[in-house]
Amino acid sequence: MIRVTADGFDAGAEANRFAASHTDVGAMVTFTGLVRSLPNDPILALILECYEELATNELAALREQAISRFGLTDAAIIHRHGRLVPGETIMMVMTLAPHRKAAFEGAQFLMDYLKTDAPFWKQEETATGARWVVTMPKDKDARSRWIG
Amino acid sequence: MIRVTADGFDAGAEANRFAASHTDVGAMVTFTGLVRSLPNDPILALILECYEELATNELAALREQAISRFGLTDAAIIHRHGRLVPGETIMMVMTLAPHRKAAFEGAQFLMDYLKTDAPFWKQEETATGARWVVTMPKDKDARSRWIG
Amino acid sequence: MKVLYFAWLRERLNRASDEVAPPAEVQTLADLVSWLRSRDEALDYAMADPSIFKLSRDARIVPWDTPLDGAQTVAILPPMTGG
Amino acid sequence: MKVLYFAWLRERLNRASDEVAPPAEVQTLADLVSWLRSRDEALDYAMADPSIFKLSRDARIVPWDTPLDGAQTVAILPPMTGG
Repeated sequence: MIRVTADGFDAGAEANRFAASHTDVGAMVTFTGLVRSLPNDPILALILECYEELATNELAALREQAISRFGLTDAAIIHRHGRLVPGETIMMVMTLAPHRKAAFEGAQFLMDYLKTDAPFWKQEETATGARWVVTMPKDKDARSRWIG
Repeated sequence: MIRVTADGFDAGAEANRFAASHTDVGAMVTFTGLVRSLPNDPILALILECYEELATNELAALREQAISRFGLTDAAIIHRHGRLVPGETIMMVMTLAPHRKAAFEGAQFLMDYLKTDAPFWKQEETATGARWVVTMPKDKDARSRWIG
Repeated sequence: MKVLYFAWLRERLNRASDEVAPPAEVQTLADLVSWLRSRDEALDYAMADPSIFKLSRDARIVPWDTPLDGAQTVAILPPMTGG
Repeated sequence: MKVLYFAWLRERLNRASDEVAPPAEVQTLADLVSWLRSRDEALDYAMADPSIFKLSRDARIVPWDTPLDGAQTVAILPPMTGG
């Protein structure tokens, strides 16, 4: 399941539904990305811009790749766009597998690629204006470990 | 939070509560272990025996260790014992951290140790009787990667 | 052909898209980027380090040397920050 | 002192615990296991490969060479299969 949406979603309810959607699985891993506001660097909101058609296509391809590479029973990605306030869920990745190793690796793989290859752009809204979030070099490193 | 219990629990609701318990976190990882029944090797139930006092102590120590080692904001473990049927949630590990790497590694560390150092013993109830689940050598290997 | 701009690239250009008709010698996406830059100083300046951008062709990310081959929509994508 | 047995070890011995009073020369948990095995053929047989077992002392897992040191409860733990 791939969902690119401007609407909020209930991460716990999604995880329960996903777990219940398959029998003969032993392991589920979820990753949830949350809007964070630090006391010494507070933000009012996170604004996510998205190229929706491309996001849907790339996330679907990424999901297929993770399923076949790690032998997952299933994988799902939900990603929001629009304006989100601190504490809100930005996105969620879920994997189901017979064993925990595949479930963990599949979820990490999805996150690493999603960070660099999914067409979303974050802007932080602060008291003094808005600023674009810059890619972390560590995100490129994280992704490169899956190559070859 | 550590909970060793004979009662069922709602994994999604627990995850939502855990995520909402802290601000200034960006990443949550959950691992959920589910009772699995394979078509070619069906089980009626999984019966978990537990040394409850020791489990509570060891899981609490493990949680502290994971928090300090990976710089987690928080970690939680819920583990059931008693008789569980296929599809039920056996246990759940949750981690909250500023960034995804720590959240993933903390959850994997907790799972690897929990598999070999938490006093729970699984018995599979099948149509022809009950059998004790045997430790997988791969579980020992998984744990050893965190040493040194 | 439609060209889409996103995030800070969109802001710098003050528009989200262009409708263009590149000449026949523009064969690949890389050619298209060069041609667009030659016609637009703001774009040329914004793409001073082209290596940080990815390109999409009809809503799929593709390598820069991919032929245009009748593409309807090309997007120029600044470094992504999803997740 | 109470000694607890779990899972298949408990089943093989047909009991979950023993109340014992080891002699003074039993100093460590390892000594206790040797002493218990010397008095109980079923336990001796079940623990033929002692390396697979862990031991706990007053509800904490400790190394085999830990002194008993007034322990109230010792448990002999077959390989765990939680998670």
